[in-house]
Amino acid sequence: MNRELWEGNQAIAEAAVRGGLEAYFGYPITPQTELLEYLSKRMPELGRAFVQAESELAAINMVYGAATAGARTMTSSSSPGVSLMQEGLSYIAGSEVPCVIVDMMRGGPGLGNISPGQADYNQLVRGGGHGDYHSLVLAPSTIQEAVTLTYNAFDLAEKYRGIVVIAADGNIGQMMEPVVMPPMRQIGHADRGWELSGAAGRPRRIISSIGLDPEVMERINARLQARYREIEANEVRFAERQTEDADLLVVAFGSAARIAQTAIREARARGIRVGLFRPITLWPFPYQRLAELAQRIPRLLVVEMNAGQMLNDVRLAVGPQAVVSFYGRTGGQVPMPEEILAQIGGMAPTPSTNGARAIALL
Amino acid sequence: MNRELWEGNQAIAEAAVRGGLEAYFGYPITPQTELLEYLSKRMPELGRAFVQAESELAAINMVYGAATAGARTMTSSSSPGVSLMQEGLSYIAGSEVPCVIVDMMRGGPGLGNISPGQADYNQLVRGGGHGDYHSLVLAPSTIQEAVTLTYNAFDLAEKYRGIVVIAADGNIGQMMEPVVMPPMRQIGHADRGWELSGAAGRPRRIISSIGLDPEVMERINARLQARYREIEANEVRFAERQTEDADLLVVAFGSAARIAQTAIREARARGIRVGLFRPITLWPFPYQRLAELAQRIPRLLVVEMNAGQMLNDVRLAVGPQAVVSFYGRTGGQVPMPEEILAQIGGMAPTPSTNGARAIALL
Amino acid sequence: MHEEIIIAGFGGQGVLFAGQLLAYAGMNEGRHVTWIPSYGPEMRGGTANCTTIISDEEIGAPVVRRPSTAIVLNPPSMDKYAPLVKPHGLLIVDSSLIAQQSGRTDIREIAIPAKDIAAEAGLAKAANVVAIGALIAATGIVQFETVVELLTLKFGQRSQEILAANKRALRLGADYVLKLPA
Amino acid sequence: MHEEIIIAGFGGQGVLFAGQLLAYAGMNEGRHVTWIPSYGPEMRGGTANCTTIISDEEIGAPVVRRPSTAIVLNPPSMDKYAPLVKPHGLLIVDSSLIAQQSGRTDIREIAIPAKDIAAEAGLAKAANVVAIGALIAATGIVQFETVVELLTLKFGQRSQEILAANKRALRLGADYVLKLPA
Amino acid sequence: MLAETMTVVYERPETLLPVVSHYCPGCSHGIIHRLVAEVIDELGVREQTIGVASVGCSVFSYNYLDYDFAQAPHGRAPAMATGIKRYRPNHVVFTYQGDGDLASIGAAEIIHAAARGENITVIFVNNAVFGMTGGQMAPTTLPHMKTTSSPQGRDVATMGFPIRVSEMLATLDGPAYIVRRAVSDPATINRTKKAIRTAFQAQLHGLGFSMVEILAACPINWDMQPEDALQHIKNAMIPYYPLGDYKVIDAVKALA
Amino acid sequence: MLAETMTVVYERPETLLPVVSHYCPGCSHGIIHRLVAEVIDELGVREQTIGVASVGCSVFSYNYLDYDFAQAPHGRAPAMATGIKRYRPNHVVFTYQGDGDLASIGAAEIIHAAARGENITVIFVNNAVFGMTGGQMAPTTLPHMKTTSSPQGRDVATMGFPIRVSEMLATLDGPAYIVRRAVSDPATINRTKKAIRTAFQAQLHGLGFSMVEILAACPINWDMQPEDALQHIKNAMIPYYPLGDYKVIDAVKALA
Amino acid sequence: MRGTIRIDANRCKGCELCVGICPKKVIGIADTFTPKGYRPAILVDPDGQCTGCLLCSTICPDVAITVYREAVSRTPAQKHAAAA
Amino acid sequence: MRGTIRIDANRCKGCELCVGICPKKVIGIADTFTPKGYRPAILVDPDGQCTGCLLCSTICPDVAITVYREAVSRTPAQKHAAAA
Ligand SMILES: Cc1ncc(C[n+]2csc(CCOP(=O)(O)OP(=O)(O)O)c2C)c(N)n1
Ligand SMILES: Cc1ncc(C[n+]2csc(CCOP(=O)(O)OP(=O)(O)O)c2C)c(N)n1
Ligand code: SF4
Ligand code: SF4
Ligand code: SF4
Ligand code: SF4
Ligand code: SF4
Ligand code: SF4
Ligand SMILES: [Mg+2]
Ligand SMILES: [Mg+2]
Repeated sequence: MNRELWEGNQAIAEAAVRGGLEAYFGYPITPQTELLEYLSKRMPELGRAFVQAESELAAINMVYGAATAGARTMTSSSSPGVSLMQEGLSYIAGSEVPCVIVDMMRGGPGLGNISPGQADYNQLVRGGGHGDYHSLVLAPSTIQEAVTLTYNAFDLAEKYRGIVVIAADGNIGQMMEPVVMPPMRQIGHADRGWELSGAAGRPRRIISSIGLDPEVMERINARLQARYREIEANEVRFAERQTEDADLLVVAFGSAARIAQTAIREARARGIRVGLFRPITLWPFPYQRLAELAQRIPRLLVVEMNAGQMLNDVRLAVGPQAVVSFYGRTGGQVPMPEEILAQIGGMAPTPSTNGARAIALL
Repeated sequence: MNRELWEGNQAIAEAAVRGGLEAYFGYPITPQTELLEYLSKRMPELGRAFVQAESELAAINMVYGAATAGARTMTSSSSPGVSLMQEGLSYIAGSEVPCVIVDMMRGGPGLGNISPGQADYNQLVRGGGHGDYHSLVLAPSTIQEAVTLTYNAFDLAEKYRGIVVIAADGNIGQMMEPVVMPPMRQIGHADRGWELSGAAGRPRRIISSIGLDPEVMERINARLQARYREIEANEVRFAERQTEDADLLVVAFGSAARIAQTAIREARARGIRVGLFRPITLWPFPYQRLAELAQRIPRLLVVEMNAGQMLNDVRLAVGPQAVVSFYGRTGGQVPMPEEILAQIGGMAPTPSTNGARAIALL
Repeated sequence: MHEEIIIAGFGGQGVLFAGQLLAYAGMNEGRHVTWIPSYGPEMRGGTANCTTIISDEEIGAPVVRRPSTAIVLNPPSMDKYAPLVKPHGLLIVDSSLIAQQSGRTDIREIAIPAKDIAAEAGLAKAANVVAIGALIAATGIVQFETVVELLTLKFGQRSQEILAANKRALRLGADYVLKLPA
Repeated sequence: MHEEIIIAGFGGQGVLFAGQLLAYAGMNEGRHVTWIPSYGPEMRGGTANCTTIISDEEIGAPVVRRPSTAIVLNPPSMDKYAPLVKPHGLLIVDSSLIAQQSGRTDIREIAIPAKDIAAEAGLAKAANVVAIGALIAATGIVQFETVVELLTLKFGQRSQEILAANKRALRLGADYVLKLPA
Repeated sequence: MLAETMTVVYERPETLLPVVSHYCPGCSHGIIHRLVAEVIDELGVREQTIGVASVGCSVFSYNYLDYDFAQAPHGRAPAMATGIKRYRPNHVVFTYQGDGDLASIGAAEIIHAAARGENITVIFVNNAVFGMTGGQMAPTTLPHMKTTSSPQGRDVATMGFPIRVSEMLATLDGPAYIVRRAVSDPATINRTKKAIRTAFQAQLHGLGFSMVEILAACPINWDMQPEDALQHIKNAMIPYYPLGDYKVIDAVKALA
Repeated sequence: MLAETMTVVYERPETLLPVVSHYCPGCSHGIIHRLVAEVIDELGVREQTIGVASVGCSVFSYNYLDYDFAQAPHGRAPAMATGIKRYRPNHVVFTYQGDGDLASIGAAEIIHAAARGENITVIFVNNAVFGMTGGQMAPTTLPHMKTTSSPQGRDVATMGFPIRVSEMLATLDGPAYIVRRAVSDPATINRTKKAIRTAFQAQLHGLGFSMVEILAACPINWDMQPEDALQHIKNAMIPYYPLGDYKVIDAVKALA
Repeated sequence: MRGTIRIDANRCKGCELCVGICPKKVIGIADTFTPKGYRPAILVDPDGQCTGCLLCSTICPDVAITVYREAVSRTPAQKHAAAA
Repeated sequence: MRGTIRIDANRCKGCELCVGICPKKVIGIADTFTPKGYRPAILVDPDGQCTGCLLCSTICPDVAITVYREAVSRTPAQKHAAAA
């Protein structure tokens, strides 16, 4: 086991390279820039494609292009840059080509700041772009996990011919942790039956998201939806900690979850039995497992670095019989373990309705 | 009462003009183009600003600029164009300036087609852009209603210093109906205390969405969230039809709702007691009223021109004790009254869970 | 009363205008009306059609799958819409351009050489107006005079000649139907 | 063992490197470690700080509000972090640049003229390494030798001179603390 | 009439699919499609060609040109082509873009593809109008021209001046070949074909970015008979957009 | 040392706020801010000026320049300025943009503002690098220059060639005034100030789009001492980006 | 030189560009309609005046015209060159 | 001409551009630190060599330098012109 200390951004970049990344296109933005910088050196070294695009718009469309040509391709950005990619993402989804997007979320809205945030949840999970589509959204909470998820993201993207998002934040992107890097994969692959490689010895192929006839477009949508149901059936991922005996369940993802873990340890030290439920796939959301848990543990504290975005999904999962509290920090503020601990301590079993949210905003 | 036959796009444009529109910026896209074309003649006639921007990105940022300068300003587009506006919208929200956006939704994802759709629901309601923000989203189902909502949209935008979206589709945009136009408003207004008008006799003003210090950014977010709570308290709008005696509730918005209305009439003619609940504000969503209704009428059929986007909000409102069915057409397909009628007829009281959706996709 | 009329033909045959004419007439007679176009994938030269609904009640769906009346001005539209007309409905066919017949026995079918009649009226382009004349004569859906007023409003200022030709076209269309054996 | 160390100073004083050095050392000794930087609004010349956590357990939050140890290399950092050190914690202050004292009695405070010592070691920039030497001597959080190895890895190939100066700095920092009255 | 002794001297090129196009009567897109197909056929590179269609009337160019094809978001074809070409450097990659697409919303992408010297070929159809959406003003619309979004004619004081894309891109160091041609009569059409061939040859030789701007007619939105529209290209467009070679690097000249 | 008989011959301009900037030592942004403030002061238009800050190191220019200010999304300052100017045509509206902002992500917006002849003034600070994000390659980065995203130096074969923005925009009919200046020594600084003044005067006279491109130093990301950085402007940048007047319409010439 | 043309009426859209360009004025417009509703161009060349000059096929936007000439033996390459 | 300058040590960032540019070489760098941590420039002009030539204030990126000259009566406009 060869543990090395890696910065998150660089670790994700290297994991992508080892996972078979053949073409990267990106544009600098904090706190993701180190990822691009790393690849600006690494990709040419390996003879693979790297372009610093003129913008995120161009980057996502270069990705779109490379994806149609059959490449394992990726871009990375942070919140405002991801907003600029929404049209391109909708096209990519509509034309069913695979790609990987890394979003190192930061504080918003607007220009906001470069501190860690999780307020792209809705944008990534509910579809920031137009039309009915989903991306498979993976939220790592350690660098090791980010590495593993990124390494395998290309397979997922290809399996479902769609978008896989690694949703992390500046905490994950800029911190360093020990990592065991997976081995380098061979690149190059057989023709997959849809990629544009020149119509040699076969009828030409067209990759397009147009269905001018609504009947045709509806068929495309039906195919997409069927695939999404498949993903929902196969790919739901989550992690649980100390839920067996818990009286209270903290629900959090990504770096908020690891911070919550510290609070939970402290709470347990004080005799409060708290467990952690951490969705790893934000879409598909682990509704079912969370619903099961909520049957047994009907008091939940949702902790997010936003004003309550995953909260909706938690509510959808657990229904109104559970007491759901929310603790959110916004605009790049990171919730501290002590704050979460205070919330855990102070959680009274008062019911909360679906209509009105209990948002603690400092 | 002076009824005139108006095309939806032109009617909305004229309503905006009469409501005080001072500066319009847009880019052609079907099925919205007639709105821009109408204003290309009308605005200069009145000595008001009109610019055909080089793109939707430029258009939304021209709107952003005009808004900072204190103008009543608007842009209009359709789904892919709205995707391109997400960064700008997040900035506008973050810097708390008012504006109005018209989205004539079409079939997607990707380039899709120019037929009517409702698949921008999530993009508009859950935030297509990064960060925690909301737009006030109004969904008219007749041209008269579109006129009235547009006419008053500027007041709402200014009252809450934020974005108001008129969410319609090609049905509304391209059909003609009799309309009574509201009177022309005076334009010009007193200094509102925040607009950029030159620092004459006062300290200079800055309009920015930056809060590099997360504490500052969190305060901005807290202010935004407080305002959103205010909007939720004041501005929820919906329409009900024949809900008093209904056994079954159809929930639909915009043009899907008016189509459903035909089906309901037919169903009633056959002795099935069906009512209609039509959210007019998609955000804030009328959770409370729908929850009340669902207590009495626990069988609901959600009809949308998408794969089930408002459906989530309906589920959040009614909880798992209600039976919620869904009928959606996607990709620019318009559900026909007969189809909805068939759904109404065939609605068996089997429970549907939150995790799995019952989506009828043709 | 609740009538749903689909008018269909090539782009350039004035089907959209014909539908609007009906909608205006209905509105001016105090009814609820809607009009909605639908374009094919082609910019120009493709098929175009529109739906006009005139009703005593508030109108829900502005689109219909099966109209109570269809006016078809070219062969592809005939193929598409003839089978869709509701039983007991009406199908008006420009027989100058469409040779075939629907073969349906559960509807009323009026074959009228609209294009030829329009030429006779002095404006070959006014086949659409001929068809509206026929529709009015066959159904009384709106008053003849209401439509004449609208034509006057529309063309009166531009050209008396065109106006006169349109009025003639309307009249001849109506007459053709009135003279048909009942 | 669970230590949270914040190192803070001006950009360019090598605070980030010092934090990484600790993290590497912790990792090489088989511990869980995290390192995370935080930048001020300024590109350069502003303040910079980082947090290194070394623990026997899996690490949750990589950020802390109240560290168990703070190493401060400039006056603004002293102002900011001295009050935040946990009771019974440790505060290491570069007294070459910081005149004041924290005034706290519930923590251990080590004032060390790190910059001057670094100059003495032959590398004025190595005040950060002096501070790490002091930290090791005061806490034993990592082995002195582990850090020497890391310095060798880092500078060994580039310049024997710089490596030697850094080793001296580390040693002198440790010695200074060891010689303090306990 | 067709005597036994006659042979075909012109027929539809092989890679132009035998389908009826959706274009309006007299639309120049048809001519330009044909020229592209003829060049690809003559160069014998059909099997290594990948086209990128843009958003505009030519969005369906992939229905007519028999190559592998991708369809790009409005304005982004050069970015997509970049992605394709970087992954498949030995393929022949071209974009087919209108003036709204290339010069309005896609201005940044074309400039940067050109500046990078991206080894792709751009077929740029400048018909001075947004054709597909019904004839709105484009960045290329001539001063005073009436369009559906400049109903009083393009007033340069408020709506700005037309952009001469070839001249603009020729200021960059990246491009290898930038010329402006027209399809207003058989002579200009034949010259356009030559330019398209040179552009593709430049790409095949790895010489970098090549673009042929083609002044084209949109009779429908210009509200002109097809023949008058071709006249309009000559009388109104060419004076504002002079035909010519704006950038031809020596290596491209050497190809001839 | 300050004798009674002495008078101030230079002091901080009034509308440059008396705060310490966040810029690095030797950063040219400071000089350029000062020049803008001096010109606005001298023209006496502070109370009708609205600035638009962009995204880059100068994102906080509004903290230093004492005018009403908006802050634009990355690259979109010219669009925002258009919105402001169209609504307030009698105000003096300017953008302050870096080369990453203006020439990379914002290429379309600057071209179209220029093509429209938008009556705004653009202060374009070209330091050949993305300063704020830590020194990545910009479209303006010189060939072979090492940056954090071109670690082996800018290889024009794969990363393209620098864009000469002034030359490119000068091909358009819209602009009234486009010049390139530098701030490499007191003489060039003084000439830059004159150009900034002319640009604002052009706007005040309603003559249309004006832009001053200013070659500037980013000592930190160039990894140079401030003095060497100024030398680098002279020795490396000016040869690639010649100083000069790229477009000066007659009406602007007449202002002088 | 003697030539002739064949116009594919399914493709022709009746734009009349060939009609105008033909130096021999041997192209006219038919009275019939194409399936798309256009009146197609037709060759009206009773006297065999067509020279196979390629002008009509060059201008035709719908590539509806095939051009023939009195046989002169030529290689396919030459055939292409002639079209260029 | 005789002049002098005043350097605002709070603003100076020690970039040394003024040091290099001064034709009289009367600007040096102090041993002290500014609140921001820089070593500021200082005037070291015991012999009063400064001419008030404005070069230092023109090059200073942080506008930290005020320049004075032996009084010659001038209008504010002239004062501005001198700075330009
Ligand atoms: C993002 C986006 N904005 C706008 C449109 C609508 N749109 C489609 S084609 C077009 C203009 C095309 O004009 P041009 O490129 O000149 O092509 P032409 O039709 O003239 O050949 C526009 C604005 C779109 N599809 N997507
Ligand atoms: C949409 C978006 N993309 C990327 C960024 C990150 N970003 C901030 S500044 C900058 C580059 C600025 O460079 P330049 O304009 O040259 O200004 P300088 O800092 O050099 O003065 C970038 C890419 C952003 N804020 N928003
Ligand atoms: S609208 Fe214009 S460009 Fe489009 S197909 Fe018709 S003629 Fe051609
Ligand atoms: S990074 Fe460069 S441009 Fe930014 S403040 Fe520092 S020197 Fe100036
Ligand atoms: S080939 Fe020449 S002569 Fe023959 S029909 Fe065509 S244009 Fe006329
Ligand atoms: S040019 Fe072609 S399409 Fe036009 S009329 Fe002649 S044959 Fe028909
Ligand atoms: S004014 Fe001139 S002489 Fe005096 S210090 Fe400044 S540069 Fe030197
Ligand atoms: S130029 Fe200005 S900032 Fe630089 S050292 Fe001199 S006074 Fe200080
Ligand atoms: Mg065009
Ligand atoms: Mg820069």
